[in-house]
Amino acid sequence: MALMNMVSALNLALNEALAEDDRVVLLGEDIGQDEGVFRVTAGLMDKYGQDRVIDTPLAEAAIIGGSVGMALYGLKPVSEMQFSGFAYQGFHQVEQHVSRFRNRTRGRFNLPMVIRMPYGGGIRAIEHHSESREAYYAHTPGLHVVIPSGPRNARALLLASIRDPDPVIFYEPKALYRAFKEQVPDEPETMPIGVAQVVREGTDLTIISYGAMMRPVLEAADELADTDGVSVEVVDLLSVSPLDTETITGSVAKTGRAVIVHEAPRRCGIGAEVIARIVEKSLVYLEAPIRRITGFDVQFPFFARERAYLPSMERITHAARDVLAF
Amino acid sequence: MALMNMVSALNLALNEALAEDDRVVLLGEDIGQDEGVFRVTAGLMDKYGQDRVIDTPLAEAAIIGGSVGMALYGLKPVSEMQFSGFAYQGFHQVEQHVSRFRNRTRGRFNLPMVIRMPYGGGIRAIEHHSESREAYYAHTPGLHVVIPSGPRNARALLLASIRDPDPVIFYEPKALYRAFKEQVPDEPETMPIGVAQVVREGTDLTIISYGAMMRPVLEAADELADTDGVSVEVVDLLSVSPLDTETITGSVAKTGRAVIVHEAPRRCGIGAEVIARIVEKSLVYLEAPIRRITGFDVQFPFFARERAYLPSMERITHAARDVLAF
Amino acid sequence: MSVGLPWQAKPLDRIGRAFAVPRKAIKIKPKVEWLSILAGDGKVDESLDPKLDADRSIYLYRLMLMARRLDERCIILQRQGRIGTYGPCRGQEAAHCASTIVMDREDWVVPTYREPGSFYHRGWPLETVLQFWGGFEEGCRPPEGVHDTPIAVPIATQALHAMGLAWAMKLRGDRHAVLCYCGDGSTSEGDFHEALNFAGVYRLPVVFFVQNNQWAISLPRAKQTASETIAQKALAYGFDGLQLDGNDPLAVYVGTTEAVERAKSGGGPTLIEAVTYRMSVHTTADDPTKYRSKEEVETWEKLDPIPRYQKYLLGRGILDPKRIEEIEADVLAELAAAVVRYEENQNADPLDCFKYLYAEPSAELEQQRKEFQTALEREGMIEKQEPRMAQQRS
Amino acid sequence: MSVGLPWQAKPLDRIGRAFAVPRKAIKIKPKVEWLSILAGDGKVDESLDPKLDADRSIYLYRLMLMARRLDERCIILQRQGRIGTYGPCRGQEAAHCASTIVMDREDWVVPTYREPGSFYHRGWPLETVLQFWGGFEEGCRPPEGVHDTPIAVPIATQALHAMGLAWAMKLRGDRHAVLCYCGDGSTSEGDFHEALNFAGVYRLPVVFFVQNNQWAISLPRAKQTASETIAQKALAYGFDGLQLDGNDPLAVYVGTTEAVERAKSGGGPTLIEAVTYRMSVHTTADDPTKYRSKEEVETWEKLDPIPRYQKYLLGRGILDPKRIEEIEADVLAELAAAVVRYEENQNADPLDCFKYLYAEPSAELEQQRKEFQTALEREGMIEKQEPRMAQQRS
Ligand SMILES: Cc1ncc(C[n+]2csc(CCOP(=O)(O)OP(=O)(O)O)c2C)c(N)n1
Ligand SMILES: Cc1ncc(C[n+]2csc(CCOP(=O)(O)OP(=O)(O)O)c2C)c(N)n1
Ligand SMILES: [Mg+2]
Ligand SMILES: [Mg+2]
Repeated sequence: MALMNMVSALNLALNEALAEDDRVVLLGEDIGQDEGVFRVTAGLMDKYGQDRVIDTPLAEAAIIGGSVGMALYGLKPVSEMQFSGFAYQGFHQVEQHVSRFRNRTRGRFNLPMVIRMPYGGGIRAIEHHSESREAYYAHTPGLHVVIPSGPRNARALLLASIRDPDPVIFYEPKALYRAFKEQVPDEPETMPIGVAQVVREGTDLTIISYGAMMRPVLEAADELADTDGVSVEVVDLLSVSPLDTETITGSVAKTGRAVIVHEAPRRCGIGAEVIARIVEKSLVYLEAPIRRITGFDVQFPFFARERAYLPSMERITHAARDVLAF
Repeated sequence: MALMNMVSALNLALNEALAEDDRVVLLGEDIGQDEGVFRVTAGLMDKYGQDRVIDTPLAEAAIIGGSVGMALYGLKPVSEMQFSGFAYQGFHQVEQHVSRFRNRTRGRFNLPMVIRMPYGGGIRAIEHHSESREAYYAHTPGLHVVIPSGPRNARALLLASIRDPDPVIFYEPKALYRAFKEQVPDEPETMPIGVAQVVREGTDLTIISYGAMMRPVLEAADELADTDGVSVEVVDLLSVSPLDTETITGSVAKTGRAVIVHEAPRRCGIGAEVIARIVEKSLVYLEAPIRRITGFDVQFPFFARERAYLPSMERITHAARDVLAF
Repeated sequence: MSVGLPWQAKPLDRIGRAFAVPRKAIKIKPKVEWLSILAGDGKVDESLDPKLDADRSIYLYRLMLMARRLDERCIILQRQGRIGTYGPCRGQEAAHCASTIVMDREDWVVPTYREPGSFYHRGWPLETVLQFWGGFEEGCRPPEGVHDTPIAVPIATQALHAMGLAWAMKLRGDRHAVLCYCGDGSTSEGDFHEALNFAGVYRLPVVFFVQNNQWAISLPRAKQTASETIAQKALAYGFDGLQLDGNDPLAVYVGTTEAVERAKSGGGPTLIEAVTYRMSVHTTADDPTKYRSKEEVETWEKLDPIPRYQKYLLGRGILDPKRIEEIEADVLAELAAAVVRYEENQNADPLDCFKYLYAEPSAELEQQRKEFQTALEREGMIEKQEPRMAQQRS
Repeated sequence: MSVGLPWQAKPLDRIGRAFAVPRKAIKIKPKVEWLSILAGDGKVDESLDPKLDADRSIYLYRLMLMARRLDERCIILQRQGRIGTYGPCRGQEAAHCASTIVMDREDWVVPTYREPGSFYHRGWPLETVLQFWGGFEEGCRPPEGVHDTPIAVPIATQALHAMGLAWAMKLRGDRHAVLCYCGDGSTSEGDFHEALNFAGVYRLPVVFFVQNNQWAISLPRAKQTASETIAQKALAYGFDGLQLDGNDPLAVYVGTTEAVERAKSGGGPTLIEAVTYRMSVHTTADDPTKYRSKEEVETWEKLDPIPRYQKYLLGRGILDPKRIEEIEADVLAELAAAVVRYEENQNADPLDCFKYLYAEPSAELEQQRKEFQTALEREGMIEKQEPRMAQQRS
C-alpha cells in the first residue's frame, strides 16, 4: 500500500500496463517530454522510450484514428486528449470507427484501446476546459465509459480498461487529480468495468453520482446523517456505460427515494437515464419524485462564475430534504 | 393549399426563405448543380444563382465553421449535412462554437444559422446512413433541435428555424421524405419552435414520439382504439430541445400512463429525458411504469436487418397493452 | 497618447512599392512528378515498361476484368432489388487493381468503397462485396488470414487508420507497408490532412493512393481544391508526390511499386494521385446527367484502361483472342457462383446486432437482447429459441 | 484459373529499374518566398523599408510596448491570484501588432489567444484581456462597433470562422478582408486544412497569419510537421505562401499589407508564416525547462523585436530617450487604470449563464433559471431578487 493522489495512481496504472504488455503504447499531445499537462505520464517516456510514450502533433482526430490503426495491427494504444473539451475534434472517429469495428467486422477485429480525457469543472480554467459531456459517449453504442472517483479506483479501473479488449473512454475528473490521497495497493489491482459500488449503505434515501461529484455527495450524506439523522445510501456508478441497473434499482427499491447528482447538463444526461431505469424497474417502490442536482442546460460558465454554478453539498442536502419530506 | 411530400415542403420553405431575405444562403455538398442527393434543393441554384446556393468541397467542419463565419458577418446560412452520420466531422464546431457564440459574447454576436441533416433508418442505405443521434444535440446547450414529422410541419418549422436568431439543428426524418403527402398552405406558414403538439387526444395512455416514428405510433393508436377500445393520446414533440415539458407532463397527468418511442439508442436518449420530466412533475399521476420502445444500445444494423430492428407498430401496441394492463 | 484607432483614422497609404520588390524564393525539396508508360493512344514508353511476365500480366488483366464484370453484375442486381445502392468502379480498374497487387500478404490494404478488385485479389470471397452492398455486415468481415480493413464509408476517415497501421508497423520494426485508397473529394477533409501530416512526421511506411476520378458525386475536381494537382499536396507534409495516369496499369504498377519500396526501406510516405475517371454513376442512386456532359464521358471512355491493357497484351503476344474468350468465360462463371453463394446465405439473424458489439455483453445489453428476442418471436420474425417461462419480461 | 493470391505466392521481383527512370517534373505555379527587412542584427534593407511616418512608427512602437507590458502585468496578476492561468505573447509583439494595424475598421481580425495587442489596437478596452484570463465571459464581448471575434481556445477552429467571414464578404461584394491568427501547432489540425482549402477554392479575401513561435506547448516545430516551412503548405491549396521574419515589424507590416491588398483586390488568400519565438512559458501553468534549453531561449532573446524596433527608430531619429521614457510611463499608466477598472467590476452574476444563451429563453430553461436562483439565494450567493411566494419550487 502506498498513499497517493489520483495523478500518481493513474501514472502507476500506466506504468504497470507498459511494463506488463509490450503492445501498450501511450500517445498524445505533450505526454512525453513534458510528461502531460497534468503530469499523469511523468517519468514514462524516460523509462519506456519514445516508441512507447509518443508525443504527437496537435490533431485529435489523428490521435484517435491513428490509435484505431494501431489497435487493428495488434497494439494497445492508450491515448490522451489534453482536455475532454478538445476530444470533439476526433469525435467522428469515435462514432464512426472506434465504437464500430468489432460489430462491423463481426468480431474479426476488436479495438483494445483507451482514450483518456480529463473532464469537469472546478479548477479555474479557461473556456472549454471545464465541461462534462460523458452522455455523448454513453449514448454511443460500442464504447465503455468509465469515470473513477478516487486514486484507488482510478488505478484499478484504468488498468482494467487497458486490459479490456474493447474501447474505453476513460473520463478523468481533473478536479480530483490532486484533491486527496488514498492507500493504493502495491500489486496491480483491477476492478470490473460496469459495476457500480454502494460506497455507503443506508435505508432512507439513495444518492447516485460519479466522478468529482462524489465528494460533495459524500459530504451531503454525512451532513444528512449528522444533522437530520437520515440514513443515506450512496451509489458511485464508476461506469456510465455499461450502467449498472441492478445496483441502482436495487438500492432505490430499498430506500424508495433518490437524488442524482452530476455536473453535466441535465437534458439527456446520465441522470435522465438513471431515472428511466428506476421507473422501468422500481416504480412501485418509489415514494417521492426523483430529484436531479446537475449542471443546467447552459454552457459551463467561465471560472469566475463556476463555484456558484457547480452542484454543491448544500444543493444536494437541500434536494435530499425535499425528497425526504415528500 | 397544395398537396406535397416532405421533400417538396422543405424545398418550399427554402425557396420562401431565399426569396424573403437576401441574407439567406444555402451551402453544402451536392446541393446546387445536383440539387441535393434527396433533391431537397431542387431548382434553387437555377433560381437564386451560385452565390446563394453553394456547392462546397467535401468537408463538414468547413461547412459548419464557415457558416459560423458567415453568420457572424450577418448572413443566415442554411447548410446541409448530406447525412446526419457525417455531421460528426464538424461536431467540434457545433459544440465549441455554434452553440456558444451568443453566450460567449454576452449577446453581442448571435448565430442565425440552420444545419439541416437527414437522419434515421428505413431506406435500405449503407452504413452510417441510418443512425439517429438527436440526443447528442439535445444534450448540447445553446442549440435548438427540431424534428418534423410531416410535410406541413416540416415546411413551417424549417421556415421558423431559418427566421430564428439562434442556431437550429434541423433533423429531417428521411424515411418520411417521400412517404406521404399533405396539404401545405400557399402562404408562408411557421410554427413556434419548442412547442409539442397533441396530435390525437385520448384519456387512457399517452404515447410520446417524434419524427419518422410518428407513423407507427399513429398506426398503433388506431389499432389500440379499434381493437382494444383504448383512448390513446399522442404527443408529437417536434422539438427535442427545447423540450415541451408542459405538454408532456400535462398529458401524462391526465392519462397516468406513457410509452415513449424513438429510433435512437436508449441510453441517455430523448426517452430517458421525457421519463425524467414526468417523474419530476407528474409522478403522483403515474399509474404504471413508463415503457421505452426505442433503438437498442447497439449499432444500427446494416439494412438487411433494419426492418426487424426498427420500432414497429406491433412493438408499440404491445408495450401499450403492457402498460395498460399494469 | 489617446486610446482608440488613430491608425485607421486616416486612409492607409498602402506601400505599393512592396509589391514589386524582389524576395528570396524558397526552394522546396520534395518533388512532384508525372508518370505515364502505356499512353492513352496505346504507345508504350519502352524504357519504363516493367515488362511483367505472362502469368502476372494475365493475372492483372483478369483481375481488372473481374472488377469490371462484378461491377456490371452489381448494377443489374441493384436494379433487380437483389442488393441495395451500389457504387461502381467502372473506369478505375487499372488504378486500384494494378496498385493492390503490389502489396505483400503481410502488408495492409485500406480501401474506400471503389476497390472491389482489391478485395478479390486479397482473398475476400467475391460474395463479401455483394454482402456489403446487400446490407449484410458479413460483407465487412475479412476472412481469417486477410487483414485488410473493410469498406470505409465516411470519407477520408480510413486514411487515419492506414496511418496508424503504418505507425504500428514502424514501432514494431516490421518491414511492411500500407496502401491507402481514397478519392479526390477525400482530400478536402481534415482527416486526410492529419493522416498525411502524421505520416510525414514519423516517416511512416504508407502510400496514400488518391483515385482522382474527377468527381466527388457532382463536384468536379476543379472545384474541390484550387491546387493544380493533388500530388503536390504532399509538399505540405514534406514528402514526394507522384501524379500518374491512373488508366495506365503499367504506370500504376511501377509508381506504386516504387512508393511501396521506398516505404519499406524507411524512406517514408508517398502521395500518389492516379488520374482516372468515374465512367459510371456515383452510385446507382445518382443521375450524373444533371452535372456532367456526355462529351466528357465519351472522351474518357476512349481512355478506358481495360481495352488499353488488352491491346498492349495482344501486342506483346501475351493474350490472343482465344485466351481473352477463356478468361471472360472463367470470370463470368466464378462470378455467377459467387452470386449463388450470396443468395443462398441471406439468413441474417437480427439478434446479431447484440452479438458482436463487445467481447462480453453487459447485463443491461443482455436484458435488451432478451427484450428484442421476445419481440421478434412474438412478431414471428424469428423462431422461438428457448422456453419462454425462463425469461423475464422487462 | 483459381481464386487466391497467386501473385503473392512468389516473392515480388521488384522492378528496380523504375526507380532511376526520369519522369516529368511538375512545375508548381504558386510561389513561396522569404521576406526580411530589419534584420536581427539591426541592418535595414533600405530598398524594402516602408519608411512609415513618425506618428505611425511611434504608434506601432507603443502598441508593441503595450502588449509587452500588459503581458508582464498579467503574469504578476496571475501569481497574485488576481487572474487565472495566462498565456503570454512575449517575443511575438512585432508579429501580431505590425500585422493587425494593417487592417481597416471594416475588416475583421480573428485572433487566437496570443494577440493582446490586437485587441487593444482594435478598440477593445484593455480590461477585456484581463477579464478573459480572469474568468469572465465579459472578456469575450467585443464592444459595439468592433466586430472582431473573441479569443479562440480550441486550436485552429477560428480559421474556419475567418474563412466564413471572408466568404460572406465576397458574397456580399464588400471590399474587406480578414486577418486570421493561428500558431504553428494549429497547422496540424483538420480545421486549418479545411479553412485553407475553401479559401483557395473560392479565392477568399483572407490572410492566414501563422505565428510560428517554434513551440506548441512542448512540441518543437520540427516535430509538428515534416514540411520544411509552414509557408509552403499554401501550395496544397493553390495560393502563395510567404515566410517572413516575425520579429521584424517592418517585414510583418509590408508582408501583411501586400497580402491584404491582394485579398481586397480579388487575388485570393495568402498564407503568411511569421517566424518568431515564444520567449516565455506556454501559459503560467507551464514549465518550459522540461523541454527546451536555456541556450535556445537566449539566442532568441537577442532577436527580441522590441529593442530591435526601438534601435531602428532611434536610428531614424523618430524616437529619442526622452520620448521612450514618456511612452513607457504613458503605457504603464494606462495599464494601471485598466487593472483598476478590471478589479472594480467583478460582480459576476452567476445567473448570467441563462441570460445570453438564446434570444428567447424557453420555458424549461426559465424553470431551471428559477431553480438556480432559488438555490443561490438560499446559499446566500446572491441577494433575494423577488418575492418568493410567486415562485414555484420545482
Ligand atoms: C464524411 C463524409 N461526408 C459525406 C459523405 C457522402 N459522400 C459519399 S461519397 C461522396 C463523394 C466522394 O468523392 P471522392 O472522395 O472523390 O470519391 P469517389 O466517390 O469519387 O470515388 C460523398 C460526399 C461521406 N460518405 N462521408
Ligand atoms: C483542439 C485543441 N487541442 C488541444 C488544445 C490544448 N492546447 C492549447 S495551446 C496548445 C498548443 C498550441 O500550439 P500553437 O498552435 O503553436 O500555438 P502557440 O500556443 O504556440 O501560440 C494546445 C495543444 C487546444 N486548445 N485545442
Ligand atoms: Mg472522386
Ligand atoms: Mg506555437
